Amino acid sequence: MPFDFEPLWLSIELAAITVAILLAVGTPIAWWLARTRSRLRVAVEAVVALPLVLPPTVLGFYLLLMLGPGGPLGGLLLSVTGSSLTFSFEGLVFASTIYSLPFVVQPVQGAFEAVGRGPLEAAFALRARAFDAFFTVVVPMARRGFITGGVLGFAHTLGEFGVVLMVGGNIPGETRLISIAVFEHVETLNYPAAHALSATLLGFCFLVLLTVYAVNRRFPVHAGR
Amino acid sequence: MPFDFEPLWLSIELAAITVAILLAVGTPIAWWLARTRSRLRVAVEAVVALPLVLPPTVLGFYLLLMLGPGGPLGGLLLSVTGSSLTFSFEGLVFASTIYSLPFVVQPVQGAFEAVGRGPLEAAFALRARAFDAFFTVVVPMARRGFITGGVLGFAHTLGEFGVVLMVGGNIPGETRLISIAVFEHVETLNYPAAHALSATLLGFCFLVLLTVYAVNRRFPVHAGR
Amino acid sequence: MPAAENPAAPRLEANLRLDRGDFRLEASLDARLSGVTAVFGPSGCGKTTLLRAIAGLEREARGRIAFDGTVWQDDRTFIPTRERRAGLVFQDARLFSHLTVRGNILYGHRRTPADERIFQPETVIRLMALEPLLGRRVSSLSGGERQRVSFARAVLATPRLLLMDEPLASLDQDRKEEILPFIERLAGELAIPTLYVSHEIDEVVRLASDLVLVSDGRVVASGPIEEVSNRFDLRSYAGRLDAGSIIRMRVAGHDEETGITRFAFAGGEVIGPRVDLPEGAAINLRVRSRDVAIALDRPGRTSILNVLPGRVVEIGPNDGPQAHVLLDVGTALWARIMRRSVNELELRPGRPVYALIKAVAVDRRSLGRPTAMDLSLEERDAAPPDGRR
Amino acid sequence: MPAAENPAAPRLEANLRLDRGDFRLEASLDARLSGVTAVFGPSGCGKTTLLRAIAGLEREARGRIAFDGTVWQDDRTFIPTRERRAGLVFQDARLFSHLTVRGNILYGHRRTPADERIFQPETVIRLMALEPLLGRRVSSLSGGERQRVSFARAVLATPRLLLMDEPLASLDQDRKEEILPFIERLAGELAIPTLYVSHEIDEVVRLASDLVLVSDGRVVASGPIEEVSNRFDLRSYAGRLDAGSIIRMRVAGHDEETGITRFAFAGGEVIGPRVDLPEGAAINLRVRSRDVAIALDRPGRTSILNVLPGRVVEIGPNDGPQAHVLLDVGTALWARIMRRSVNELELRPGRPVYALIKAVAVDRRSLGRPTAMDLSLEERDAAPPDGRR
Amino acid sequence: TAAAAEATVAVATNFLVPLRSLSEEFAARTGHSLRISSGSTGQLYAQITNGAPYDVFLSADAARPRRLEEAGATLPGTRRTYALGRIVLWSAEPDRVSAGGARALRTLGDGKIAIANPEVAPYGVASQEALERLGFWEPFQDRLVRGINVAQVFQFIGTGNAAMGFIAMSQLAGRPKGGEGSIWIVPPDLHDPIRQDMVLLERAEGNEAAFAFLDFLASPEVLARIESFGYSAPTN
Ligand SMILES: Nc1ncnc2c1ncn2[C@@H]1O[C@H](COP(=O)(O)OP(=O)(O)OP(=O)(O)O)[C@@H](O)[C@H]1O
Ligand SMILES: Nc1ncnc2c1ncn2[C@@H]1O[C@H](COP(=O)(O)OP(=O)(O)OP(=O)(O)O)[C@@H](O)[C@H]1O
Ligand SMILES: [Mg+2]
Ligand SMILES: [Mg+2]
Repeated sequence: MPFDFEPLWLSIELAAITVAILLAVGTPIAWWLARTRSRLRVAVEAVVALPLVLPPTVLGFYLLLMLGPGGPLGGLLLSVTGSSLTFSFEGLVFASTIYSLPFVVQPVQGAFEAVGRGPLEAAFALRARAFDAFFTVVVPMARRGFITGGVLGFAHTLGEFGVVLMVGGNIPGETRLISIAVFEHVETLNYPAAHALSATLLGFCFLVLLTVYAVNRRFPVHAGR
Repeated sequence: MPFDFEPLWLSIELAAITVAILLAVGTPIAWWLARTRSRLRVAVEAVVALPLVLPPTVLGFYLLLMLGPGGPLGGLLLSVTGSSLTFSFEGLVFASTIYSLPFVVQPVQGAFEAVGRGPLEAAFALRARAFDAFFTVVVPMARRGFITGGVLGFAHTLGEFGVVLMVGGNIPGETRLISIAVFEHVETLNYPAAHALSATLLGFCFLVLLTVYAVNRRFPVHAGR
Repeated sequence: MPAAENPAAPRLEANLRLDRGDFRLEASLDARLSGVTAVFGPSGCGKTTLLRAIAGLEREARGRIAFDGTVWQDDRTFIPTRERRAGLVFQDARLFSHLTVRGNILYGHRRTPADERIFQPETVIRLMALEPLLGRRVSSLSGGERQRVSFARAVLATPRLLLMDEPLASLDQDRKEEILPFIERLAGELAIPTLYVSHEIDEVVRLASDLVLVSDGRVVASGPIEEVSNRFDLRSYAGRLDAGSIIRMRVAGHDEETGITRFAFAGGEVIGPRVDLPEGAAINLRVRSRDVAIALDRPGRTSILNVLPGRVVEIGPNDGPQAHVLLDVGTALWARIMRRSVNELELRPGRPVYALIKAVAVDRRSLGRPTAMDLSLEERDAAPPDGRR
Repeated sequence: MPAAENPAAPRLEANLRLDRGDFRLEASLDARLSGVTAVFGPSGCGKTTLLRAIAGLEREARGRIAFDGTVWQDDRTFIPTRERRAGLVFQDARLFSHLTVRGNILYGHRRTPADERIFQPETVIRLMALEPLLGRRVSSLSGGERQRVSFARAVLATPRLLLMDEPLASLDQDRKEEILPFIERLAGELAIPTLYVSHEIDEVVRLASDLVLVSDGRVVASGPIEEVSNRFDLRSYAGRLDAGSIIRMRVAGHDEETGITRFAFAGGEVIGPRVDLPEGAAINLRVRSRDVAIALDRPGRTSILNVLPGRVVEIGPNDGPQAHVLLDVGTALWARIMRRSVNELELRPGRPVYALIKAVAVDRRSLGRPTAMDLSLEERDAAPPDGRR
Repeated sequence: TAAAAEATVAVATNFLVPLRSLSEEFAARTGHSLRISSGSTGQLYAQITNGAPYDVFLSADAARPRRLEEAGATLPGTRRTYALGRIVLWSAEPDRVSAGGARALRTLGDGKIAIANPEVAPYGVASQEALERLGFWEPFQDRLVRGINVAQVFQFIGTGNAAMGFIAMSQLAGRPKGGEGSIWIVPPDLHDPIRQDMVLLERAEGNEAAFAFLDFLASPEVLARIESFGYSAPTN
């Protein structure tokens, strides 16, 4: 069998898109959690962490229920867009987003809390608008949290397998990810192929991580003294 | 079938022990990563994140290979202790520790970096020994990172099942965890039982998380102004 | 000219209330701000909180703030900080740790429309001696360097009101001497009114025309500095703040050889160390009351170069062993002497006396020596629309 | 007594070198430390770095440090900070944000063996007026409150050498007046030598017996403060540091009615504001050179209560329009007057003159007014072995 | 006779429910007891080759017990087929597939059809064969979703995400209301037999319970029970 790159690219695409969405969705949640004094905060924090607790296949099962044509979200989507999310790449993105949310929200929230209000106030006094100040001051100062969150989210999406199998249906070229391919090789006792794929995956991720950390290292956020 | 609490307790026990070990093992790693100027740092950071990338069952497979009587580590253990780690509770602990390591190391490292050297120096000047200063100053100030890491590690260990199924072998009373039990119920189409178990798991975790966050909230680490 | 007497100066009205645990800020202030208004009060009395509330950083503050005819805050309104254009120099610098010194300095400048900008970054950088630091990470700066960056950063955003919280606390005297005239000009000629928190009596007296006295969360007095600092009922608040007398004079002439400048005022002339001003220029001079001695006879050959004839106007109420004596020497002049001398010399209102002032004790009060600042004013009109590099 | 003259005082030898980007610390210091030694120099000259290196916080510093006979650091040795027992008051407070004020204050105290403790926490807390803050989170403290906590924290760890980096920068005058005598006693009677960084000339002059002048990473001079600050070759470094003359006197008597104390010294008596010391007590008085006027004739009826006959010893080299004149009035006394007066009065070495000093200008220099500190010393022996609550 | 013994049985998940129910009978009849571990066949195989403490292996296929035997990890002569799997075409909609065969499959339209992954699951292989023999394998390629096993296929269909699919008959048999929706039982000639084999592992040497269980599963009453769970009885 020639080495099949498609699942790898698909996985990388999924992980990249998921991380992008996670950062977009997780950042406001993390910001709210870091800033609010609402009593709801504690509950929301707990809810965000919950997807982690369910075994992936079980979470996948619930997502299947929710996203299916009979489910609350799936039914809505079906009537609006004509198709539900299951067995599609978009569905995988949705599922991965839910599943990896805590990995992004929590480190980012921690970083926001460490930054505190001070820099934001300084930026306001220097005429920055809220968004401007957020992106030019808070985000760069909380960079470590974004990197941690992004790395955990990315790696986890690459490695995740139970949920995506369930929601995606293992359709080659659409929802057949590298994690599923590796799993198949292991199941069918095709160990050499499994080793090769795993090594590729690990090597690729190692390089990505190495780059991320090396770049981060050149801009230490905090005073070393 | 009467509600079987054994897998739940076993899971909680596993998660608690794993988190304890993760904190014990992950803290020095995180500290080293946060402080070192070694070039190795970037590589170690990447390696720590790697277990995440492999699908759990595949990671489980590799752990099995490594820990089995024919594997490098398992063979060694066998000759020393008379038993390898696989298919035992201890093996699960080992596997979960490997698998959840990045969840603990990364947030804790981020928190250490945010604390910086200042407080440590102040403590030294106030006659604190290195360990004393670390535990009475650095650790409390990095508390948010420990909580994030502990919660992610705990929840993930509770929910994880690919690795533990592979390494543990689903032996009742020893390695049969709640995630595996839920998985089994789903696999055997026993949905009511799966729902009930999942709800129990979620409810329990929600309470745990709520408590953790509520307690944390009463001691905000950083100045709000 | 103290702001209170200047009807063109912008008016700041603040009626604020804020609770913070045991501490309550309940400040009422209605002042015309021109030049520097010092905010003075003991540690923990609420100065920082007051400034923050004025800047709009204390959302929980209740009450009303209006500045220069615009309501910044009342029951319904809350103008956010950036629109108040209140520049803040924080007590703890608060530099952006992810930016270099240059990035910090230009942060506000870049967000200021070109036509509102007053300074070229180069000017302020030169004045604050920040050139060698521009590319540095802020974490490597010393305490004083941080303060300078923080100050430059605030000024380059061209605020309408400058709120400074002990901006010079960790600067050495020489550096202060460079920066103080700059602050004076900001406030004076460029009409950027400034609220200035400081514990440094010298700084306060030198810079401020007006004074806001804060105690325990309340504004206990505000007004021209000489008035507030000499009000006997405020002694317990103003504490050791010895403003002395501020006297408006003209430069009457220089004696290059001896390095002396003669100043003319209603009551005659005074001699002091040379100032770099043309003849005829107006200047405020300060004479501290501790530096004024009183004699009944004109003294003979002494090094005391200023001997001003006049008479006693008033003798302050009992203030321990020392007495504050108000003299009229053509202008009002305060003297602080031992009460024993009051008795020995039989001082009482109306008594003719001589005021003795050493020439080295004559401080020019504003219009400091020429600095990079003078350049900046010339550049103002010639400034290109964008100061970015 | 300046440390340099006190052979029992511990000796600090430091020969340090440290590179930090463009900045190089290359400091050589060999001084006997007793009492307070001020570290003075412009912003960014390396004062903080020097203190940190002495405390053992700069691992990269090369060279040798020895204190009181113990080598703290050389090519082979590196004694860690805690064993040096160098107490640090950081420029930026560095309070432990997870602890309350009480937790911060007691942190070092709890780690100090009971038999080494000098103070009861209660004493220091009372002196710093920290009682109302004890239960508070440090994030809610004002700038000055932070400094007080930081100071109390360092002192309660009973250091052998106290390193203070602008510890009073954001404190108001009254609070300073409370704390300064405390620092004096720490350094003086309790023999905890102190290196004290400050930009406040008044503070430096008041507290310090010795002075270390730092410029651009190098120690350019060190020695007794009067000597260093009056060395004409150091004018460019010492800048506006006007130490004046420090004169050792005895309390000769009090005049309760007028609130005056008479002080006796070799040249006669001087009058100043009342001090709370018994007759016969020794005290250092400071007279700033700017407060000393010179007359050829004894003046008549004036408020200048101190007229000391003497003669001119020396006239300093040209220093702009002002001149420093050293007088002998039974003790050395510096006067700063206009050069013009030098000419007019035809002053030259040997000429008999009168020195005129206003009584209000006589500063007691050490041994401040009684504070909570006095209690602490009584408590010292009676202290229970453990101050925990 | 002999003292009660215990055997650890590793069972492919699709036979877990029948086994649980049979184990009670086994205990009642022989006095021995079973400890049951379940997992996917591939997983159990990997575990066994790495020293898992199982006595009996109930696989979902024939290949892996054979490979274990070839590797000498089993007790000789203990490998046999304990059940034959049956597949059914199932839809959650009433009547949709009752017509059976090509007519049923043609109603798929734009919907998805779910099968177990032929790469890993014997039931998936059978499903593929059935589709091929009915001539729908190629045309359905773009509408095919693959579950990791039949349990997942069941979920795809049960939740309405897939219009129909091939599941194991045993799945419907195990459910109290097995008749909901519509089914078509795929005739055995449309696919090769799904042989589920078992074998005693080396570790069972001398374990009376394991041998007793081997005999127990071959007894006619038990074979009848196995059929009632939705399998065919092995013919060997
Ligand atoms: N990484 C670096 N690169 C270049 N210069 C540095 C670096 N780190 C520190 N410095 C410089 O070292 C000098 C000494 O700093 P230090 O904090 O000791 O000064 P200081 O005398 O305490 O000043 P201040 O009175 O302002 O607190 C400063 O000029 C600072 O800019
Ligand atoms: N949460 C709180 N609970 C009780 N008191 C508080 C709280 N937060 C702030 N304070 C008090 O409010 C007072 C005002 O603080 P602020 O920072 O305005 O003082 P300040 O006048 O600027 O003092 P400094 O000169 O020392 O900086 C302080 O006494 C402070 O302790
Ligand atoms: Mg303040
Ligand atoms: Mg410093």
